[in-house]
Amino acid sequence: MTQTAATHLLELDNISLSFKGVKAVTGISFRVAAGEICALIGPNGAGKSSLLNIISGVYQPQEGRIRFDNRERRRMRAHDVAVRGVARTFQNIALFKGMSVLDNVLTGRNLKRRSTWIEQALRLGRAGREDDSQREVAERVIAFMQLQPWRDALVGTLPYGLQKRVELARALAAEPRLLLLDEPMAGMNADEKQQMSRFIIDINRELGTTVLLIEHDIGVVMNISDHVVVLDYGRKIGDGSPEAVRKNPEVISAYLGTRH
Amino acid sequence: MEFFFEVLIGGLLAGVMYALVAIGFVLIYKASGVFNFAQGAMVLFSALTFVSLLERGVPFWLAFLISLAAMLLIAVAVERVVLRPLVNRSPITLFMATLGLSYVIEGFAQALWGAQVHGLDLGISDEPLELGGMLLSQFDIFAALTAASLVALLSWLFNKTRLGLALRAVADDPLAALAVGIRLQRVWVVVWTVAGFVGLVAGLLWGARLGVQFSLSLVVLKALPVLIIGGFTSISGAIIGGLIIGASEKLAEVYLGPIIGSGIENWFPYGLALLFLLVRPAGLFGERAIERV
Amino acid sequence: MFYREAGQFNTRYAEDRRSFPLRQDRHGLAALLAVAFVVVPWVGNDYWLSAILIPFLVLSLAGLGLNLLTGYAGQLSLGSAAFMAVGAFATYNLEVRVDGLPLLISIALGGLAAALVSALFGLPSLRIKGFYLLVSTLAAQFFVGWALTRFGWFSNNSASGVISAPRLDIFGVNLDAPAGRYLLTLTVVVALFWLGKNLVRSELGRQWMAVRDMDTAAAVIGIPLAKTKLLAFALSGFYLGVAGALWAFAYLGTVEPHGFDLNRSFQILFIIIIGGLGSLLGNFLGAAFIVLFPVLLSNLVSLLPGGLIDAGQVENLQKMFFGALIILFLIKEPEGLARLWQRFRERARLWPLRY
Amino acid sequence: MGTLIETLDTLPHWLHRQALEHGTDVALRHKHLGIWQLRTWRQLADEVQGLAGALQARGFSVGATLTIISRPTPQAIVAALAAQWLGGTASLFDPLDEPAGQIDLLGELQPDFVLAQGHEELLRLGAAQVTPRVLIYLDGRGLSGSGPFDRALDYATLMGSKAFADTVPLAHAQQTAFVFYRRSQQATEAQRIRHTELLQHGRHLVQREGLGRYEEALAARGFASAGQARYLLAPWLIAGFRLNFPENLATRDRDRRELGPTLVAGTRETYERLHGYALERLPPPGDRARRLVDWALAARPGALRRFVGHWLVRRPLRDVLGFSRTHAPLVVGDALRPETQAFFESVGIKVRRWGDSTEWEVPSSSPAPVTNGQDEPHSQRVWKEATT
Repeated sequence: MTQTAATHLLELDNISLSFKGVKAVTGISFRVAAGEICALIGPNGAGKSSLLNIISGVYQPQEGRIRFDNRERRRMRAHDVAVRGVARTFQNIALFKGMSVLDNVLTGRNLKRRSTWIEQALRLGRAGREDDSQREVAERVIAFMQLQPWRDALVGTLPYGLQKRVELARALAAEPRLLLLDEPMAGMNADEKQQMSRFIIDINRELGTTVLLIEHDIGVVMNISDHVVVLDYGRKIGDGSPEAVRKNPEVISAYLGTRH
Repeated sequence: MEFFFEVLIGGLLAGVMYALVAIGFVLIYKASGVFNFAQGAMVLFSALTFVSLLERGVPFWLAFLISLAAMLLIAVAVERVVLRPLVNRSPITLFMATLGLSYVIEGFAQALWGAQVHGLDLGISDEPLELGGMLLSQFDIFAALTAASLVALLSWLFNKTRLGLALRAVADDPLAALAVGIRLQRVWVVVWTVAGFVGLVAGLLWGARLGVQFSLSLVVLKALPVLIIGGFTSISGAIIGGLIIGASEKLAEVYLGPIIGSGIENWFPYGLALLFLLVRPAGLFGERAIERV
Repeated sequence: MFYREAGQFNTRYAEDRRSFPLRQDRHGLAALLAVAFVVVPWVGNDYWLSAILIPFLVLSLAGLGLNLLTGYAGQLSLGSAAFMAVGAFATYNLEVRVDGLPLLISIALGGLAAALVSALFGLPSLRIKGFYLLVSTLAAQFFVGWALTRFGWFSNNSASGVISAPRLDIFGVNLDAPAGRYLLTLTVVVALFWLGKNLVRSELGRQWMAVRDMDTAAAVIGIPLAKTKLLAFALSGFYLGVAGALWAFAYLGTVEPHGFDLNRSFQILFIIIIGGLGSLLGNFLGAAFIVLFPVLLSNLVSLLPGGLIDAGQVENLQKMFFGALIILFLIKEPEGLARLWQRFRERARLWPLRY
Repeated sequence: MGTLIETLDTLPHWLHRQALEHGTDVALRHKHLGIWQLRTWRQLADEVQGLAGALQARGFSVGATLTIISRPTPQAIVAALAAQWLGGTASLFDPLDEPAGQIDLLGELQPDFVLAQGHEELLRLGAAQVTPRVLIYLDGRGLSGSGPFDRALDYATLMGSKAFADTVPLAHAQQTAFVFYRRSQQATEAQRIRHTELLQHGRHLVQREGLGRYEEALAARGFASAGQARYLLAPWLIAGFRLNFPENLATRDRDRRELGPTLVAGTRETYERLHGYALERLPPPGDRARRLVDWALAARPGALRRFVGHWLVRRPLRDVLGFSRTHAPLVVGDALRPETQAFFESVGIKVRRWGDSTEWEVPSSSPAPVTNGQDEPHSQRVWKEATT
């Protein structure tokens, strides 16, 4: 276990979750290696989002163990998960609509703050210096995601594609070790998808962030991911390299067959 | 011991009144997801209209019908002026709107009928009745019976009629309801009218008790804890909640009052409701939604 | 079009963070403060000072208190008046029972007491949301009112819980005259708004708005919901408490618990709805409206030919008008008067271009 | 001082002097990470020497050419000056030019020393099958893992290695400072500009426009053109004012307004874009507000109209366009279209033209006018066979 632990950032062991008796996921186990882009695919209602919610601590699994960065957990609140270095985006954008792009990105940094609210309110000591340093990091994220023109715009007023990008920026601002993306390209046109996959690849390559993403567009998935896990009706039916998965007959029948 | 039961029964009967007001809430909340703070104002307005008509020599039933018509008008107006423009806004916004609405209705009621207290006699004598060695007010019993029949009527309305079907459809899933061609607006108007009707009945019973006056609109403040305990979406919950509140506040007044001080009944229900919330956030009968993200 | 922005650029983040990045705004504010502090006390007559300006300032402060909780942190409350009452009575008791405690200190401590009570009634917000929270705040409203009348100790055993202002002395200067009370109020209000501005622009402010806009996401990015909400309640309570103390002593002079009943809470809620949720300026606009509108209305009525509307009806008219106005604002301009001003300002900055 | 003048006949010498005499004054500003980041003349000179050192160490010598494919950035300026510092030539390419032609050009030229902005530009080099001896990039975004560029050097790391060049510039007056290339149907045209020529035009502009140390100039676009070299870079080094770079193309209009440049040395495109920008954003024709605007902007207004118009329309309009501090609005190269010229004049901005347009149009055009008739010709063209 130790030598896999070294290479695997995230390990799910026999995870099960059900709402009011309805099973969302049953006995899912897989591993995400450090530094890879892992795609989680499957038909609607396959339990992908539930799984992401479990990993990010929004839901608590009834069974199973999650091992992140060699620390095992059964139950953990969203906050603790964030502290451990997991950030995510949501299927239907969960931005803070009443705030500017910059402020949204800054909230992504909240765990890096050290000064107390009193220091900030009275503008004492380190608060100011900290504001500077946090702002600079936020600005770097904004530059990385090429959002400068919209820095001061209220996110509520931005077009869908941009909001998706801002949400990714907010997650990125936390300097996560594991980044969970729930359908980052849903409802985007070809160019936007192209651009978004570019961003995801850059995040993975330039910043060395491990990425676990849910995506429906098989083309995109096969292009950008090193590793694909296929779910169907809450069960894992495929796990391996894109090529291997593409050949897996069960996957073809259950997923590709139904969708293409 | 008998004293205890008298207090208890008295409380329960008072609770019936709360329940009546709460039912109005539940109807509107189910149908339009609006937490209608103006329910109290509607009680006041309907009762005030009714008595004022009586005082002007209008026969009982006619006055009743006219008041009902007035409530229908209010329902139509509310749907046009408040609900429609605010459709799919946040519940909090809608709540604050009904807060404004209650001001309008109260102001209007008093501007129209004046602010003085009107006595109301429904012709039910209020001399106590001896039942199993306990003294019970006839009026309270009458009130209880009225409430019971009202509830029966409502449950028939909602379980047996097409309207009821539509209402439940809307309550479950407004979009789907729209899809199958249910006219939301119409349902809303009907529901607000029915709520107005319930309010009228409640108003008359209260009014006959305490006189028809501004304080009627304050029963809304009692209805809130009732709803918390019974759940926002369940009529039977509203009734049971009402009974619990009524009974407990009376008992508390009688037994706790001497210890921590009298007059606790205007905050005790809230304390109780809070306790409930911490134990059972969705109330006794309300269903809790799973948060989707 | 009054702006001349060319050449106003920032080379440090600190400059970019200033509350008023534009020079013209800073000058305008300075001028306004100068007028408020120097000119008004001289020219203002007693009626304007003590019947209009002082309540306006105090209500603005109370509005800010509720706005922090409702407008920024998104927690609806109907208990504002209760926390004002706590502030007022706590200050009163400190003044009465502790000898030689400076007025400002006892006001601050009064605010602190209100903060504690507010945080206490905020505890349920950790488990419940939305309307359910109304129960908690209404409980505060009724319980506090009851306790203050019920137990004579709070009002130093005065009849029916009436308390009256101590001598308003600061550094030996007596402030009982209208001008003095006005200056006291103004100073406190200005100081607390400065603090408030810092608060809502600080990390805490962002966390409040995050919780308001999307609490699940807030939790997922590591914002501690419990702490954030409780701080919102506490700070809101502090502001309301101080406002309550000023209301009692700088404005009314004597006050009883009923002075802080549910209607007061509604009044403050209306201030922020009309003025603008989540805006600092909005509190002033809303308060100004609430204070001036009745005066205006009664004057208008008196202009009408006698007997057309009798005095008794004016109150009802007022009520209906306020109610209608609330609905109107919620429909047409949910962000209140502040948003109108903001839009005008944006247009002015871009004029004659449209965007 | 008098002795200095003799040696002050190249751009690098002027840079050197500014650094010596006004080391702590602001030379460059760049809107980056949300604020305007400063470079003093001292820092600028050091950076130039640093890069020059790095280039020298990699075999860049007198007479060599450094090809710069970049949007206007401080680094691009530094690179140009560094090349000239070593007695070399800077050849500027604008990444916004259409790729195909640029790729052909690069393919023909096969430059030895290249500084490219980033991934995009490197891809163009790849497409042109250019294999430079030294290849430097500014922005490493997206390069990791992509094979062909593993030899490319990161500008930042390059500056990290403190290999300073000689502290005095090797450039001399008759060397070519800049070379620009463009393709016309049948041929590739080159245009070489010597230091003397640049400085002459620069000085001329500085005198005529009375430019001082406190001008603010914005270098937004049209960077890779001789006009900019003559009428922006040279004057900047001579007068020692401040050159400012917007955050990026999308934000340049906001940035211009923030900055409020006092000197605008734009091309025809610059002004016509601005004109369009204003027209598009003004109230729609027929609108009441629009009538007010038109009324105020009418030619030859009376006293009242001038006063009211100034406060209600002209002043604010000038401000939103970022011209309220501008006293030297210049168009370099082609003249403005009459309506554009008229528009700016109606707002109170009298755009003055510099540089003879014929110089840019046809290959056989005469050079720009000069104050004294020495060292003709200023620019000669080198013809190459088109290889298409």
